[in-house]
Amino acid sequence: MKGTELKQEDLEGLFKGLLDKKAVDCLVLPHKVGNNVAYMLVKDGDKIESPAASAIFAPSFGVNAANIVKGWTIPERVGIVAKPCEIRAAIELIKLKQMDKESVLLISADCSGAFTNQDYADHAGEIGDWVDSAKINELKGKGIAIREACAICENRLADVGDIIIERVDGGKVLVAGITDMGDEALSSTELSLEDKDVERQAEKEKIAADAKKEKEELPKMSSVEELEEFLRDCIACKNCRDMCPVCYCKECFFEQPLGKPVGGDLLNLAELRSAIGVPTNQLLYHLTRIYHVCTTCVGCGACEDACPKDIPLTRLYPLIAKKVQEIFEYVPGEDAEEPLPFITYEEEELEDKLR
Amino acid sequence: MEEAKEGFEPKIIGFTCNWCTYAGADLAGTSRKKYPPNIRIIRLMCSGRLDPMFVLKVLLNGADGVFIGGCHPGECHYIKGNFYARRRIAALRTILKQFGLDDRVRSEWISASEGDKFARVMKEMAEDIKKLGPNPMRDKIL
Amino acid sequence: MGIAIIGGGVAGITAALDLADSGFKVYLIEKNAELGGKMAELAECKTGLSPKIVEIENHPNIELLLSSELESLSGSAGEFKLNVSGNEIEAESVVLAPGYDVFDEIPKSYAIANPDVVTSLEFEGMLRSATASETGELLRPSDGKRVKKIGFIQCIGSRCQENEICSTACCAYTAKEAWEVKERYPDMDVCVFYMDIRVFGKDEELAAELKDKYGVKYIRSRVPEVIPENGALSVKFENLEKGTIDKLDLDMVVLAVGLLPSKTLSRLAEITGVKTDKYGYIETSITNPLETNVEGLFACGTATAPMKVRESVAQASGAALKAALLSERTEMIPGQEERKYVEAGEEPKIGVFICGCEGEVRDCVDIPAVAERVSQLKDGVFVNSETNTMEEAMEAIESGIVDQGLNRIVFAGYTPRKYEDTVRDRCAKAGLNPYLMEMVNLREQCAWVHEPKEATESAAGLIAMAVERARYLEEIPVERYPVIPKALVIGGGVSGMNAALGIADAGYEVYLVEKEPELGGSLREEIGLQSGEKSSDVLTEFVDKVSSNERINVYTNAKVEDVTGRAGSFKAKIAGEGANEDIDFGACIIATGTDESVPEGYYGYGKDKNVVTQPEFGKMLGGTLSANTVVMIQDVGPDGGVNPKYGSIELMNNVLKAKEKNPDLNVFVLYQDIKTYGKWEVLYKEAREKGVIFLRYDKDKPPKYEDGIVSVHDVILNDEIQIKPDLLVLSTPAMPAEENERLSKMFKIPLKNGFFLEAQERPKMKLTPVDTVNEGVFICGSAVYPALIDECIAMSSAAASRACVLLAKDFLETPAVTSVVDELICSGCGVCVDMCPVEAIELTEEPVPVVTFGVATVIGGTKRIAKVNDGCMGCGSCASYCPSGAMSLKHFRDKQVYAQLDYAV
Amino acid sequence: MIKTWELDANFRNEIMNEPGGEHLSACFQCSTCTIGCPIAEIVPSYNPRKIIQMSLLGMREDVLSNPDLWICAICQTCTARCPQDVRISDLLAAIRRIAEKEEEAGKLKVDSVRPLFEKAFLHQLEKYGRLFDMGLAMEYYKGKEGGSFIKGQLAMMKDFKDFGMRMFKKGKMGPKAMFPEKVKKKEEIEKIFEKVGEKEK
Repeated sequence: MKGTELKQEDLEGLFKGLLDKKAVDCLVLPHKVGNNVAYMLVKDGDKIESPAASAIFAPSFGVNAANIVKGWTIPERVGIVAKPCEIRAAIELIKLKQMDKESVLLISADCSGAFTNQDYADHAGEIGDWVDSAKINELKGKGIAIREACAICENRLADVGDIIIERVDGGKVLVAGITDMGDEALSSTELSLEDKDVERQAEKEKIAADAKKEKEELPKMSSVEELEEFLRDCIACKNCRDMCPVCYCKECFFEQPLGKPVGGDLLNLAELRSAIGVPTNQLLYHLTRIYHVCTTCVGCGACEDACPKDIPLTRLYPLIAKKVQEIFEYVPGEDAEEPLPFITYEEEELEDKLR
Repeated sequence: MEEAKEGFEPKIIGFTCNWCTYAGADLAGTSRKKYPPNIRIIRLMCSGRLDPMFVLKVLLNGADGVFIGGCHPGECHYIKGNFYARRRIAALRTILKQFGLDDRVRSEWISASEGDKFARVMKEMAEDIKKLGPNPMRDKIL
Repeated sequence: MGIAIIGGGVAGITAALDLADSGFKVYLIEKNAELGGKMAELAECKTGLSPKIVEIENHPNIELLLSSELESLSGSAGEFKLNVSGNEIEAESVVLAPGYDVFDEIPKSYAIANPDVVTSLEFEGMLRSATASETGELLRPSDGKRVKKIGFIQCIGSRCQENEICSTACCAYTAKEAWEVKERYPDMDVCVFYMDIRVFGKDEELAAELKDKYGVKYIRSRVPEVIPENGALSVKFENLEKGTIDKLDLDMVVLAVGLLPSKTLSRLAEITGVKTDKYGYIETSITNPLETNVEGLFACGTATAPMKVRESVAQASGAALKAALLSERTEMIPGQEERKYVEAGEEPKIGVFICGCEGEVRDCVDIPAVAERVSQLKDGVFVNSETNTMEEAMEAIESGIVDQGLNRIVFAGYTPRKYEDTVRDRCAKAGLNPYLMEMVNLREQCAWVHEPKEATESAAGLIAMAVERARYLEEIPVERYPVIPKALVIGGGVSGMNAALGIADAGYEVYLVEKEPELGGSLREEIGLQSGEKSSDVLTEFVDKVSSNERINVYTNAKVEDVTGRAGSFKAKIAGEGANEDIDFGACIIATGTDESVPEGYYGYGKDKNVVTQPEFGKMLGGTLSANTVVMIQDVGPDGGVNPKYGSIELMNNVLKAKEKNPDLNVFVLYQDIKTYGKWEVLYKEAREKGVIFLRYDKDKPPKYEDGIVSVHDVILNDEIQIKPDLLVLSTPAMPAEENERLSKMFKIPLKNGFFLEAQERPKMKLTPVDTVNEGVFICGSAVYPALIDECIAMSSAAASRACVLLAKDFLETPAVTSVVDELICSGCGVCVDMCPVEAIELTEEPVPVVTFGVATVIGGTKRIAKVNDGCMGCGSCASYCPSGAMSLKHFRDKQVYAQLDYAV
Repeated sequence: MIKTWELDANFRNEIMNEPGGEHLSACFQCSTCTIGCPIAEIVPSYNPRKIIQMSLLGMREDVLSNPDLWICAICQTCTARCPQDVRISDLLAAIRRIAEKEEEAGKLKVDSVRPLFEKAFLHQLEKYGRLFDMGLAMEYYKGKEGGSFIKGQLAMMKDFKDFGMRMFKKGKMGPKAMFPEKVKKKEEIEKIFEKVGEKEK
């Protein structure tokens, strides 16, 4: 790993350099909007806000950045600076050809776990630009909790994409390329790079252990009736789908006649089953959606944030997807070259999972 | 496992591939192997055509069990359709497990010469599902 | 004129269909009242055979003479006159396929009078009735108690004084029966008493599985007697490990009886003048395995030697090809006429035809009750429940389409697996698109497996589902394309050359492509064949014939690349030194053969010059042999190959030649199983008589070779034996041709252990030994499994025959059940592309036009959409992945399946 | 451990040249002979097919000095059943003959009374054309006791004290058995013995 240690305030220079030296044609970058954080798409390096670090590390989650560039199969190169889960989603989208490997430069930055935009805006002062685990617990005591998706996230540290930005002690960051593309991009900025090897295994394990504990504590469903109850308030607005970075269909099955019966079809259905609930198909919709994203779900929790009825969808999507990913020993977003579980197989496997 | 529910006759939907399991069912027939009448077979060309949505749909429709049959791994008429199917089914059952529905889905590799195995699996499945009782979604308004 | 086939067993049936399907007039003569021969006595086999029998019965080009026997034959090739039970038949050529009879002089010591001792054929019957019984249990004939311990005794009437040779098929059929028993009754104790396990290819895996996975005890002892005592059947065997005679009490004993030439064969030989060998089989040679001594008379199947179904079928196809060369094609080829379809219209008019299936359904299912329920289905359907036979039903359907204007047909009765094509064909004849028909399997899925009340209920349910599905069926255009009357043969060994000659002689142009600079393959190695012929003489004859045949274009130093297209219309490129040609062809035969196996590192091979392989030893026999003591070890590495079927035969052949050169030569053969199947058993005997010493070793204690001394643990003496050989000869596995991997991908044919896999419509039964999953591509010879020259020739003739059946057609229809893309919905993720097993989906990329809004110009980017090409086989894997449903499989579209699902519960 | 280079590769030919031994090489070690053998059931070490395997290998000494060689009861079950027509009982007789010759040549000590018995048996046949039980017994016991008639008689009396009386009582060995009885055309029998004698040489 080739990288360099910078002061946090030098990050703006780095991003500017990437734009100026044409390592990227534009950058998707978080910036501060009032009390909160949002993404902007920057063409001109001079427009990069300072201090960039406070926005990059800010524990706030609005939209998943991968969702912004989803479907951008353009020849120009976009740089994306985002949290690891967002970069992972982008990598899954590369596998799904919703963006091209060559036209995105993925930069992941350490994440401490995040609050919803709303929570962050309300408590920005208290939360600040970074939370460590002590702070998280302290805030939790005050009823300000990080998102469930973040609490159960095992991969908060930047380790995916082309370039990683790690927070190191003393107000510094470590910037390093982890792919050829990342290395090239960094070199073009004329930073002096040297071999860096930072051992964060222990830290990673701790995060994973904590996340697992949190996961255990989440309430679980054990029957389809409980699922029904869980989804009682669902209005089938499908916001969860729209905000999901890895839901990539041009036209969702549930917008098509078979998935969204109207008129005569609805009457036919009602005749067949005497009565049907309205809106129709919520259960089928959610179960199908879990299946559709079960290998690619990066656990970002965007679905839950998007739900207007405050259904804790993290317990449905990331939690179950993780179980599926475990049987395939697959971690989404690790490597753009790794095949998706459904297009590969081993001659002998999974026989115990079939009956 | 609790005892079979009195008088409950489960409805089982079977998806079978044309080349192996459907032929295995035919062989069960030609060799007059009796098995419980709970199954309704839907013929697909390959277990690879089994869209897990079919299973979800039919479970939500109230089917008490879903059977999926394909060629033995390595013997697929379409070379690897059943390898993909196996991954899909494994994923699907992992999801269903969270809602206690996985025991209602069973898949088996049954070749054209395994008429007996087909009949045996049908028997076992009917018994297992009788013990599970009716699908809770059976009389739900969806 | 036409071709007469004598014998209506599996071989006769196969030959008849190959010939009739390519436009020859066929007379099929069977002495019994029914077709099927011995094979029809086996429950499972009959299922596989019955559609073929139906096909024969309805084939316009086949004249069936049942309960008929050949009484006289006169004339000569091209103008035979046959008297068949009083009927005069004229034929240009005759195929003899009289089959076999079972060994029936079982010694009294086997207590054959005891009801619990049965022959394997009787046991098949028992299994069948056990299946049909209430409990499904296997019951002891004597007292009706459940069988808990069963023993199979092999080699009854084989490899003995009464029948010197090995019956070849018994090891495999015993394994199959043992497997079936274990599969059904996992708790039953099963043991098999055997001498050598003579199974090959896939059966070898089965036998290994039986031992390892199913816990079948394979006990190496030729059991001479069965002793009924105290209500059990006692069987003694030698326990070599303990050095004792052990006794096993069994509930039942199955005697695996051997095969003998058909009892009718001697008379047939008398009438036809065909020579038989000393065992009573029709005499053929290993370079002409299908020809008899009488020109125009061909032989196949178990009339020439004991063999399994797979080999019989291959020989039958091969004999058909040979017979065809002497005959004129006089008949129409079925299914070649142009069809016109009426517009089906959007509004479904559904007709449900419930057939009584000659009582087979009617006797169990209450058809009127079902008809009543079906007629109450939504929107009204037309129901006909009057018909009782296939033919009546077909007529009713035709009239329903023509007279009543029905445009969706649901046919309930027989299984679609066997009759769908027939019914579709009749619909098409009546002018209805054949994909607007749906079948319901009332016989196999209701009547035969359920009690009447339940069967009726199930039938009504299944028909309702089918009716719902039928509402959504779509017309699928049936397109025809011309067949290119040329063939490509890959591999210029004996199989390839023989296949090329067969096709060329039948009148089609052939491209023969060989990767080496010369034709010949393994025959180029100078060896003496088992028949005494020299390989070079055989080779020269083949090469001369090939090079002088003007229909064969030979390409050496060449490879086939870039294959596209489908059966009847392929394209490829022949590339190589001096060759660069695009070719079109209708059929392809893969005959790649094997590669040399180099057991590097095994017993010092490669370092010690006194360690050679069996083929190398064979070549050494051309010169002088200086060794005094030779040790041969069977079943030596390297990994990655398979044990060739000819392994033991090659060894015996070499041993005998060596002993001829040097009668004092000491030869020790270290083996696990001697597999001199069929008539080759005599080589084994000859070798023993010549003084060759055979030492059997355990798989777990392989022989060692150190400091010039071979040590082996002999299981019979239970002692270590040391030998100082001058020469160590290793029998190694045969390695698949390196090319196979590439060809497998290009032609989309799966490999098993590096060898091509035949189409597995019925995996445990080989009725299509040279066909593959890719229609129009055939495999033969050692590309399938390493076999002797006679088998290679028979198989390659069979492949040529199958190719000719295809090439004889003028047109073929494009496959209808294929995937299609809804381009508006496709998001271009390309998962389907990666998933497709036959690379039939491509991702097209188009630039998206640049859009300008306001001041900014947005660069368009790329639009990706999946496209399905001609190669699609219709498995539907892509459609099941596609989350948006942009990809769907015609005839199995989501809405069609959903319709069934909605009515299923 | 068996070292093949120390064995006698010609042993098999020696056996095959002996009457009855011709079919030795046909054996394919199927175990039929051993399984059906009533002697093998009583004497576990006795195993015809092992003797054949050793003979084929050329383990001359081991075979010839093997005491099991002498216990075959010639019930012919093995011969009747052998799928390769090895004629095992004849074969064993052939091997025994070789052993006897070896003994005659002083190269081997046969640890069995069987040659004595067989010799006495044949001798009686040659003499009377049929079996003379008492003569056989007397000759056999004499041979058994090293040629001493007296010792032989004593030994015989000892063995027969109970057994002989029992047979006598049951009429199995009547007064007739005490005296030899000749057949009519004794000269024919003599001719047979002459012919065999020539062949043996």
